[in-house]
Amino acid sequence: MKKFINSVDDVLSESLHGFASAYAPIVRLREDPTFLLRTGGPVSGKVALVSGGGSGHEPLHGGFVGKGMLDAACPGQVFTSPTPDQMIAAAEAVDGGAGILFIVKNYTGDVMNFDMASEMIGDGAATVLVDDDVAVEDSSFTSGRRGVAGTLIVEKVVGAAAEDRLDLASLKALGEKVNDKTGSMGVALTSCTVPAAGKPMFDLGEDEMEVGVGIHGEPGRHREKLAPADSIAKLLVEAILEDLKPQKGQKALLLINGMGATPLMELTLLYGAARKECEAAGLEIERSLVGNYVTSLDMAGASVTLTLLDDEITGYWDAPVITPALRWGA
Amino acid sequence: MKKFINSVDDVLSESLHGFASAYAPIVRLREDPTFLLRTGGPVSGKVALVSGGGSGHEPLHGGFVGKGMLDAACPGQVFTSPTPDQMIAAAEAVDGGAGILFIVKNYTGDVMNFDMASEMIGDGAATVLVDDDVAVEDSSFTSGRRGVAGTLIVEKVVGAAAEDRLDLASLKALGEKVNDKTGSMGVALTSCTVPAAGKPMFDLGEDEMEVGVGIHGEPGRHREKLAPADSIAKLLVEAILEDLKPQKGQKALLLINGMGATPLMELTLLYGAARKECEAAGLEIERSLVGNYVTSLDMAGASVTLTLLDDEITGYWDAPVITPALRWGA
Amino acid sequence: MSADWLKPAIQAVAETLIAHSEELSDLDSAIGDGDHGHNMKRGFQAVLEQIDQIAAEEPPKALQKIGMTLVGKVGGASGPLYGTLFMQAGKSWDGTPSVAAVAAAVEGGLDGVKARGKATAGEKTMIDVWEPVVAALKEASDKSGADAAAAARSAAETGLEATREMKATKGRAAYLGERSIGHLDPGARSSELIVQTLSDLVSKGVAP
Amino acid sequence: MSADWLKPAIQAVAETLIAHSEELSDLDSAIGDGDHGHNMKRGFQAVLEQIDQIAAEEPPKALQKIGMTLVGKVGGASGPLYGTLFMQAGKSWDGTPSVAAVAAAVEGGLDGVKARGKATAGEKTMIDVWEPVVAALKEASDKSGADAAAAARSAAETGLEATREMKATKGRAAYLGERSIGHLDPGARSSELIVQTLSDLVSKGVAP
Ligand SMILES: Nc1ncnc2c1ncn2[C@@H]1O[C@H](COP(=O)(O)OP(=O)(O)O)[C@@H](O)[C@H]1O
Ligand SMILES: Nc1ncnc2c1ncn2[C@@H]1O[C@H](COP(=O)(O)OP(=O)(O)O)[C@@H](O)[C@H]1O
Ligand SMILES: [Mg+2]
Ligand SMILES: [Mg+2]
Ligand SMILES: [Mg+2]
Ligand SMILES: [Mg+2]
Repeated sequence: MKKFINSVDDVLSESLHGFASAYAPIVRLREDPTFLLRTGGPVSGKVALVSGGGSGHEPLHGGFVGKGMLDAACPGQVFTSPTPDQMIAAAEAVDGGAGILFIVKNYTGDVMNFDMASEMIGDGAATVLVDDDVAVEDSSFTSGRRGVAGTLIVEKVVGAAAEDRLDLASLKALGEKVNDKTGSMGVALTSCTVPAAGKPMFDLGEDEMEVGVGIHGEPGRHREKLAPADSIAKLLVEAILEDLKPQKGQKALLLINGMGATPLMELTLLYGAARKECEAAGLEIERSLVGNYVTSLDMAGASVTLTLLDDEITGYWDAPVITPALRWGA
Repeated sequence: MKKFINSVDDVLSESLHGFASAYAPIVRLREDPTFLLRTGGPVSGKVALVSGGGSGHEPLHGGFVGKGMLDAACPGQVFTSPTPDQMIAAAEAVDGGAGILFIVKNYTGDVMNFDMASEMIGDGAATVLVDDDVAVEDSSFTSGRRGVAGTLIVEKVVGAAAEDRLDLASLKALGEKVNDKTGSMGVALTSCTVPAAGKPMFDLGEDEMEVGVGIHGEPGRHREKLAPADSIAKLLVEAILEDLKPQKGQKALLLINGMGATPLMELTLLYGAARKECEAAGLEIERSLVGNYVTSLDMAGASVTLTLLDDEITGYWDAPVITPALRWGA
Repeated sequence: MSADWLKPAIQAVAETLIAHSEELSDLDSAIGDGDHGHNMKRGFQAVLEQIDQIAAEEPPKALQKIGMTLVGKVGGASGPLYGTLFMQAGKSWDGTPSVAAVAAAVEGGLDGVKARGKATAGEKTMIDVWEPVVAALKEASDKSGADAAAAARSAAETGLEATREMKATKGRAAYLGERSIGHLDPGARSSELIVQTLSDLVSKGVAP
Repeated sequence: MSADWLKPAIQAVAETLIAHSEELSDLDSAIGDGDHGHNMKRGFQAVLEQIDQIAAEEPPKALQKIGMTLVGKVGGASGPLYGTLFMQAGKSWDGTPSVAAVAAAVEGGLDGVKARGKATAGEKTMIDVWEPVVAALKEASDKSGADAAAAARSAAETGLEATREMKATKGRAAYLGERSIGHLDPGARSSELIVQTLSDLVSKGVAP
């Protein structure tokens, strides 16, 4: 394992300290229990957005704390959901008197820990569950689909709407709408290495890729021979469109997300390939984002996310945002 | 070689097309000869900034084209400097009537190709040569130090000053000042793989790192056993400070730059470690940047860059910038 | 009043789980995300740090404290699940060291786990260990503590082993679908380790 | 008026360099960035694409056209250097196929390379091939074309071989310092390939 770390036990805390000091004008770190929050204190009269999840997906979620997006983020251990006390402390610290909206990726652990936090907070807390990963079948016999890169889009759109002072119920409804209109699917070219484990999570042959991989290195739909970028783009876009079933002429946002170790040169190439697929299917790509946003430590790989746009979503997507990882319009 | 590509020959062109279509509101791609330029045409009365170099360092330089930074960027083949006809065509396309400033990283190939372009343009073109890499001895017997991640700081500061309508000579002087006050040094944990070569550029043992590596995988000062992040930070910061020799209490900008395959979690950890070293040496870190900005394809590794700040540099650093890879203040 | 068997029992459980941390993570690597051992270790190290305060309580209250510590330290799926298991077991126990009372306590914990995780037996989870354990304890309610402990231990073993051929439909292993078959469930293994450790203590007469 | 040996000569040089492209990149991998073969291939493929227009020119003009094509297509260090070499050689050639005139042409090209790259002999570059070639041609100025070609060929070989023990102080290999010793210089090898190919053509009587 080759990583910039000191000791396996200190990775999380040291990277959080480094992050918070690099972005001090935007975020602050609190410890015992650990969470990141916007500088400047609670925004009075605004619903506070709190997210969180296992670490190792940076910049998600801490990189999205700031004006126009999250009020706080609770980082768990690497690939392990955070605990209710973190969520409760974060919610208290950012409560602006208009309620708390938890944005939760659909993993058993995340859901249960956020549930416990919500139960303890009681009234005034609501939750948006993100499950955009079309790789995993949505079936009532399982815990359902996973939340992956689409989470960033939900957080951005709902974050902008919260600045606009929408109330808790409207924000929850908006978040659920964005989630419904969003689909993602990813491919891994290599495994990732959790620092505490010290070895790759899984083995992948020199000519293989894992199609439909999760952001914790969970298996996807199947393994196959590494294909050209155009074929990968086609495979992923088709799977998403099968799920979203957009109309011809539908406007959409296209996000190409790297898994952490994939250089921008490859991501922009994949963007071009995916965009062609989308346009061939009749979509109009109106908004775009390319980069490493919802990652899996040092995994080489990428995912495609599509969100079907309407004027409300587009407007909130374009609204100003000042966070460490996303910044525009201000 | 596991990459998102179609064919080795099309990597550059396809990734440029993808990039330009993802960031269409900010940049445009021209071909034959190839260059990227700001949307909106030449800015009348403003000195036009043109940079360029081998590809494989994305987002450098194309990601820094836009308001407040570059007017155009000329991408060469991977790790191969672009040709004079690209530079001349780019200069013509963005000429606002106030002259052309070339920002060139100090590599034999880049220098010679930009020299040929300057000679053909004649009067009205000036050059800032960036050579911030302290790993390589500055000696009159060699081609001198390399230009690495500090290039981004020169481009940002001079770019903001150009928006402020400084003239060609002042911009050249400012660029040279920033370059003088900037030092960088990097470490590689893995090699990188040039698509056309299909195999890693060099071998590095499972427990080794290359100290002082260049951004094309060039060798550095020496190889040693992989060290804890704190020791790496100390090593790099000390080498830079030995070169810059700052006074106690000097304000500085600290950039932790990833080489392409190093996740943010490790980069922020390294930032924290480097910042501690800087502060122990009496520097005040007033500005920060952490991310993959001047990369070496899929290399795992990172570099530290320090720029000693004065009010002029800080002011231009803070000025608005709207490019694909750096964006704030507007 | 605290019981003098309490501290050694908590210690034994914590140390067993910590000692098996790599094994548990390896099991989790096969069908999950490879952290179950680390999660249990982190939680039970925190329990050990507070063992004196915990063991100073009456056993039912001590169980609740363990549960709260786990909820606050573990995270993931196992944090809320084991947290709920211990908290609810504590709440469901009248404190008597009878087999029947212990059976009721464990059943309370199991019901909590089922409610929290919305799962039932046969889905390749820790439930597949605790459900047969509850059944064995209930059936042994007129037997000696040692006999009941032995029955619980063997029920846990059988339950654990049964998870190998199950297809996961809850938790991370569910993403594997058919591919989850053939592996033991890590949470079932940690549960079985707890039952085994406690049952040994009872056999040795350390605990009632 | 064009010369009928010109097209086959250009073709032979281009094809030789393209055929050796992997070898050149491998040499460059050892002490540079591993692209020299790709660079030469890209440049000489472009030359081949325009071979009819180029070969339609008088030889000195054809050399200049080759140089301009290389400058426009190659990039890197070798683009301006080989570009300058061919352009200046063309400019320095009066067109006569005499040994003396060719020597003057190559010397003109070499001077261009030195000026462009600010390097001299002994720095482990292509100069270490071209300088002895110029000397050999000058010395052979009263010999037959075939004899002069053979002399140039052997001077190039010796010059190339000498780069092995040199320490690079220019170009990318300079970053290696002492570690550059023990490897042939890739640009010296491509230069030697050009000399070799042309010399063979002269020996075979294809070119004067
Ligand atoms: N819904 C559920 N109900 C009961 N047990 C569950 C459920 N989901 C997961 N588990 C148990 O949790 C174990 C995994 O725990 P752990 O690896 O610590 O958490 P995570 O899955 O969040 O990484 C599984 O082996 C399984 O026994
Ligand atoms: N300053 C210089 N003068 C003469 N030749 C040089 C100089 N710098 C480099 N070279 C030649 O160029 C060759 C490298 O060319 P190439 O690999 O194509 O370009 P780059 O170094 O830009 O990757 C070297 O082997 C050397 O012969
Ligand atoms: Mg986990
Ligand atoms: Mg090169
Ligand atoms: Mg797990
Ligand atoms: Mg080279």
